[in-house]
Amino acid sequence: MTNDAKLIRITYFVLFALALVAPVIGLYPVFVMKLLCFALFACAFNLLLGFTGLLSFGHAAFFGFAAYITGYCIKSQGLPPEVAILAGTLVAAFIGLVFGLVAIRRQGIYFAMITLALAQMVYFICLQASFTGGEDGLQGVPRGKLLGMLDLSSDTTMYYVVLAVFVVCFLAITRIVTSPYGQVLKMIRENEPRAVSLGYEVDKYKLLAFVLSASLAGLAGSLKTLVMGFATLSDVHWSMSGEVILMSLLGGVGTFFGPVFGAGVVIALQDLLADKVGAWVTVIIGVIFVVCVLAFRKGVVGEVRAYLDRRRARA
Amino acid sequence: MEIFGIPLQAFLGQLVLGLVNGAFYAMLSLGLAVIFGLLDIVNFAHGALYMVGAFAAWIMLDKFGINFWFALVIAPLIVGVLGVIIERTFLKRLYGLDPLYGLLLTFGLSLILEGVFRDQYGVSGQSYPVPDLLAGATNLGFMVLPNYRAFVVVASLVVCLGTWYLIERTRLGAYLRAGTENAKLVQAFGVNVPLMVMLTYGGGAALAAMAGVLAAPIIQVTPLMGSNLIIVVFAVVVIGGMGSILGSVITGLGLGVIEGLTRVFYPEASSVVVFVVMVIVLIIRPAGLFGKEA
Amino acid sequence: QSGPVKIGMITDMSSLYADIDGPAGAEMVKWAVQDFGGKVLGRPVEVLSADHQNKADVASSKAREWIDKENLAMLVGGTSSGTALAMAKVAAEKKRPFLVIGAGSARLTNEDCNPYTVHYAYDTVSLAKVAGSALVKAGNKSWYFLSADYAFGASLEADATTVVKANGGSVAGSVKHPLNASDFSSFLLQAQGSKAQILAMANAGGDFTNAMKAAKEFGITKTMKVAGLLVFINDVHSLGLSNTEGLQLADSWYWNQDDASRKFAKRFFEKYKRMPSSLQAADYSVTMNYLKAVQAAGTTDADKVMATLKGMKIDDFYNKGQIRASDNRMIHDMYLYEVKSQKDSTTPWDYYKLISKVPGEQAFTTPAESKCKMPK
Amino acid sequence: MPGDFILETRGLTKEFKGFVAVNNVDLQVRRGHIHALIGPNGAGKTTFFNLLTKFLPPTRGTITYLGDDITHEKPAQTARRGIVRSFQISAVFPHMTVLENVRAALQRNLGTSFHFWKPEQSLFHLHQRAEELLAAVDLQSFTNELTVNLPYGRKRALELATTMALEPDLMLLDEPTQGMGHEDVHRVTELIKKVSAGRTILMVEHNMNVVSSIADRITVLQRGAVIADGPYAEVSANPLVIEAYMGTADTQLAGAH
Amino acid sequence: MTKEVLRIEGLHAWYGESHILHGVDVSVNEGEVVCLLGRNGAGRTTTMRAIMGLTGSRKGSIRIGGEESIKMAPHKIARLGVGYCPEERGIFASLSAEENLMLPPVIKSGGMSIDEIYAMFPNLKERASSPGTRLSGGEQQMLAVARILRTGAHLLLLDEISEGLAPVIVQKLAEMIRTLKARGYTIVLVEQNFRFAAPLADRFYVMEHGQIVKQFEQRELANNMAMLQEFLGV
Ligand SMILES: Nc1ncnc2c1ncn2[C@@H]1O[C@H](COP(=O)(O)OP(=O)(O)OP(=O)(O)O)[C@@H](O)[C@H]1O
Ligand SMILES: Nc1ncnc2c1ncn2[C@@H]1O[C@H](COP(=O)(O)OP(=O)(O)OP(=O)(O)O)[C@@H](O)[C@H]1O
Ligand SMILES: [Mg+2]
Ligand SMILES: [Mg+2]
Repeated sequence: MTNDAKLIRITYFVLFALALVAPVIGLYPVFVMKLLCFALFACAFNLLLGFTGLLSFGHAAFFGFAAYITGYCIKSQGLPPEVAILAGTLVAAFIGLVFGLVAIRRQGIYFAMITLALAQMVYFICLQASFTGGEDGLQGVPRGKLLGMLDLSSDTTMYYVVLAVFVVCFLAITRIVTSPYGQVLKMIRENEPRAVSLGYEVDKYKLLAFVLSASLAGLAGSLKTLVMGFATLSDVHWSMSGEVILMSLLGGVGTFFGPVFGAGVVIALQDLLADKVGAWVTVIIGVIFVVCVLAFRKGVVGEVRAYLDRRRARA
Repeated sequence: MEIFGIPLQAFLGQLVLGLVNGAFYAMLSLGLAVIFGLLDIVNFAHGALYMVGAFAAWIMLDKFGINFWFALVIAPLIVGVLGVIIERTFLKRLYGLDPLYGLLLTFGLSLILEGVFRDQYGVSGQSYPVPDLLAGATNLGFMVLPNYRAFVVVASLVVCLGTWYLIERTRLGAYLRAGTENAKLVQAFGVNVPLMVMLTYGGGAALAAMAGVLAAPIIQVTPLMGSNLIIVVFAVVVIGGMGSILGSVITGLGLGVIEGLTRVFYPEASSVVVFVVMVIVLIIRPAGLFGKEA
Repeated sequence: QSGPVKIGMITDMSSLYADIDGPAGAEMVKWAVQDFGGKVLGRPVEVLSADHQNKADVASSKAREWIDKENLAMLVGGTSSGTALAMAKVAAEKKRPFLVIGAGSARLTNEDCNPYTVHYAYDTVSLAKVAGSALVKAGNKSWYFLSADYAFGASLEADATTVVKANGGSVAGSVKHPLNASDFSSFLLQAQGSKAQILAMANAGGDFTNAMKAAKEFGITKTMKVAGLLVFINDVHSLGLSNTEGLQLADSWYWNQDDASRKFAKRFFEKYKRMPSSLQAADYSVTMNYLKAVQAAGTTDADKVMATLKGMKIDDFYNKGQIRASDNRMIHDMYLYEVKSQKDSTTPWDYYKLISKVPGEQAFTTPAESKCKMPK
Repeated sequence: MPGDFILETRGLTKEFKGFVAVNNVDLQVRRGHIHALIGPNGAGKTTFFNLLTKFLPPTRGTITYLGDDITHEKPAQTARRGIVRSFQISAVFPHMTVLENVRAALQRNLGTSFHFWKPEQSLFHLHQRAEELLAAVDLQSFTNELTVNLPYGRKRALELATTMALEPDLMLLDEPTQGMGHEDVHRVTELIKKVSAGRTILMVEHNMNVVSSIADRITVLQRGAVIADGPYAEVSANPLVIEAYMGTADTQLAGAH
Repeated sequence: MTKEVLRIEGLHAWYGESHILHGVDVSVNEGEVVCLLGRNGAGRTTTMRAIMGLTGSRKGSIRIGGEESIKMAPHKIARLGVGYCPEERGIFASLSAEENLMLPPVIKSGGMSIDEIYAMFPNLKERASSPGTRLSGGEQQMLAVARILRTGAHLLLLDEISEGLAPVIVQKLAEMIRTLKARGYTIVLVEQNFRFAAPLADRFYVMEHGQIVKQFEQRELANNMAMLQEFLGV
């Protein structure tokens, strides 16, 4: 055990150190921030799919709506960034609660379809409501000053704030998964009827998982608005829900680091390929989907972990 | 005379138009329902296959001068074969796994198909003329209904009824229905179930393609025409009850009409009304209108 | 300063508007650079291009990245209002000239104007004014709008309504359709019920072509006259003359309008086997004029180039006019065309008949109407 | 006298689309008894258990537990009242360790199951009790093994340990010895006897050796209906039961040895 | 010389990860009725399913009428002339009784005609048009057996066909098996109900933990009763 744990710890440490010095070594901070926001989004999604066993096809609703709320709070209400982010997160949690109450009774494909339908309704609201700027979205959202003192308009400052939030959330997710509550989630995933017969009201636990996941997804969306300065319809579109699934699937559903890795790959691909191959981006993403489903369902990180497990089993 | 403050004329007109759209929903959801029933796969690629059907017709006309009527037969065949290839090379490997993988795989496939056609033909759309035989329109008194649209309704009803008959009244249909309940046992009776599954997927794809060919003269043929529609068609299938054939046909037509009427009362909501209906239905009847209780 | 002068073009390369601007538009920017000699102030000119996939977020992050990482000197903005408004925000923040071609929203030089954003080609106001006033004056007093249900459609409808009313016409009603609607029949049925003379389509791209096709099919073109408020020659081409014959539309340029244009069009046709849209012509023109301004200013410094550019008389095959200092609106002539019938069309892509030419002062927002308060 | 009965059903009926799986069953389980439910395959025993634990809603009838009507409660509520079941098809959490399986049950009474901010360490004090329970079913040497890797009989034993962890008043065991080898059967029988002290057990069991040796009372179901009810000696002599379940009188009865 | 219709050697079978059969050897001659005995979970059903190719994976050798079928797909195996009546009956809810009856395709000539079948099970004729799962348990069981008689299969695998049935129906099934045997069918029976199987079978195999632990003939039955009690608890 200790060997692998050590390896994992070292890997995390190296990655964290790398993240700390990223702006110094010339990585474009806005890109890394964007990546971190999506990584957080994917981690939040994975909390639901990977650690509770529910596939939501509507997570863009939380991400996108929170993005709008944050943009609106800052732009139209002139609220400070920390309040705006909190507002976005809370609203996402609330939508998560509503979605959850409707969808949680169903499983598998039905659950996916219902979340998709509900998310379509949120999309519709964002398209129609006056505060979202319709097709144009909210543009030019200023970053403002964090807690009235820290000027976020500098990319470097913003970067460390985002990094801090990400690390805290990542640790929070690991904590949730291993907490007493996380143990119950694991039971539900493994054998739901048994969990029920032990006296756990599984729907309530699932609902909480859904709300937690929605809140974190919302937080990711809010942060993204702050980083990029806009919230648009593509944040709430169903293809965004598809993208976050891809990120988790690619990295490894049910692993901690998988979604981060998956988000990194997807965002980097989109960034690098978009100009070079045009419409082929879609094709490439499609191919990744197909290959993931056919060849490595556990995802990259998942396969690595499985390999380590096998090696350990042999040793 | 007015109904809910709408002139009767307009009301009837919207009803008829709703039926036309419903005809497409019905044809597409029919194929989805059959595929879901037998393969336990939510075929996200259905919209893409519909698009490929429309493009096949357009390419045939544009490059080879093959007219609509031949296209109506050939395009579904081509796409059916494409479906067979997809089933053999990809879906086959997913049987027995969580159905969610099927959903994700076909989602990937639809991205691929869409991307390829986007690269080839752009997105602005190609125009396909209404076949001469059906040009013109008929005055129904309350509205002028283009002959071609009337044809679409009739054609789709014929196809739906034909499929329904095939499945409910023939031997092959009995295999299919039995196969949805217990495919292994049917195979143990000596029925070549893998072949049947393959042909079912091919058939579902062909149905989607036929809907695509029928749609081509009405709307612009674009690589995105399927992805815009597929989410709605999913909703139709879920409302009708996954895997229920008759359910999806009736629901398809019904939702077409509801959507049409929404366009009169509150046009902005027309693109979301289907989802509202879906949520309401699922709260009241979790298995869908015609679905069997789990 | 040394090193290459980098100019960027961000437009829709793969989505809805890829044909009217897209990769060919980016190529026009390169042509202009080539024709200028490939160098300015002794430094090579490098053209970057990117696809925003019609997403405002992609556009603005790309613009930000280029300015931050590549020290971009100037940005050309392609199609779609949402992306252009997003990029304008970045341009203002980072202080770089942003020359808008493909986007329609007049907000770029009105409510949302800024010192670095130039609106170079058409805008919604001019479309409304040109198509609207001519039609109303020709006796088509009563109008019905079919509008795309998003910001662009709404502002196009609003602008046109103002024009129609100002000219003594009236609006019988309007119906909004969702973006990317595939089925227009029921909206058209409502339009037909209105008994208005003009059916004005305040939408674009695929929505316009689908609606037009359905209008023809339902025989609406027989009882109403259709006005396309934003129609490009590519739309007409893909619909075919049989579906569009008699359609009146406004545009800033047509390939067959004079010798210089035909020359440009011929060169374009040789490469792309189709005729250029007005946007592609404008892409060429704007780049050429920007390079001239840099040459004249003797620097790439944004403020100095902007000042020079605004002071220049612009006169080329695309247009003749000047960028208005108060709001950075390029003032040039606009045209009202009518689509020819099949039998009047003699050569390939011979689609338009000129109805009238509207001078720039009348076509665009007047200083009196302007809501632009240039931030300092 | 109702106080004597811990569980009572009245007219309990379950229909599946016209098919009556449980038919008008009046069952009374006396406190402290080991009560066996037997009957041919498809008689409705599992369905009856499902009704008691609320996995299925009854079509008709009532269920009373300690004088309270619990017919319309949710499964988890019933479980928290102290009615806990084991499953016919083994019910464990396969990718958790043996220890974690038992801890999953112990954890419930802690009241921290919604505490998503607490570390896993807050559960570690349960390990001692979990190990005691595992020792009781002879699983102490498997504590940190992943449950999937256990042989079948061991899984059943684990399931029993998990069930006991909940300190149930009424245990419902669906074929606890199914799939076990001889010694396992013996051990589990002894175990059931041991844990029955101070609680009530209702069990479905096909193995007549087990039934005859530990059951205080037996109810026989056939086609959803009760055809006999009483102590083993009485029931096993009932010709109806012999006919429906145990086979004709000329075959030696299983309980004999 | 009697012809060997089914020969199983060293058969292993798995459901996913779990290894259920550990080398089963069975041989059945033409016209014989062979019974597999064993307690619940011994692996008898799994043996039947493995013969049909319905388990997750399998290894070893299964010869049907001399042809090796271990690598064949289930429908090919069925076409060698095997009729399978599963433990859970497998009546299709969305098909009427008659459709259920007509479902299995005819694979060889020499099957019974519909009239013969209805003569054997008059109840089925009465209920022909009602949905399959509306039939009573006994009728469903008859239907499950009846539908494999039509197909011309001469090797029948019958899994717990007496399960949950009233004794009179069990009696009827016993008669039916005798009739079938008289007509030259070869039958493999899996039975919990020893009283039902004992007089019918020519030979018995006893299974335990996925292996054959004992094999004996009808005439040795009496000598083996003690052992059976030990293994089956009967
Ligand atoms: N969900 C269901 N839908 C329809 N019928 C069902 C359902 N569940 C059980 N049945 C039927 O109800 C009857 C009783 O089933 P049950 O599982 O309770 O039997 P059992 O007595 O537990 O049998 P066994 O000894 O085989 O476990 C069976 O005929 C079964 O087919
Ligand atoms: N689908 C399956 N997946 C995993 N294990 C299974 C599956 N089906 C059966 N088993 C296991 O295989 C073993 C043998 O089962 P099988 O059904 O062959 O027994 P059987 O002798 O027919 O007993 P009976 O029918 O009386 O229960 C049992 O331990 C059972 O739990
Ligand atoms: Mg049972
Ligand atoms: Mg069995």
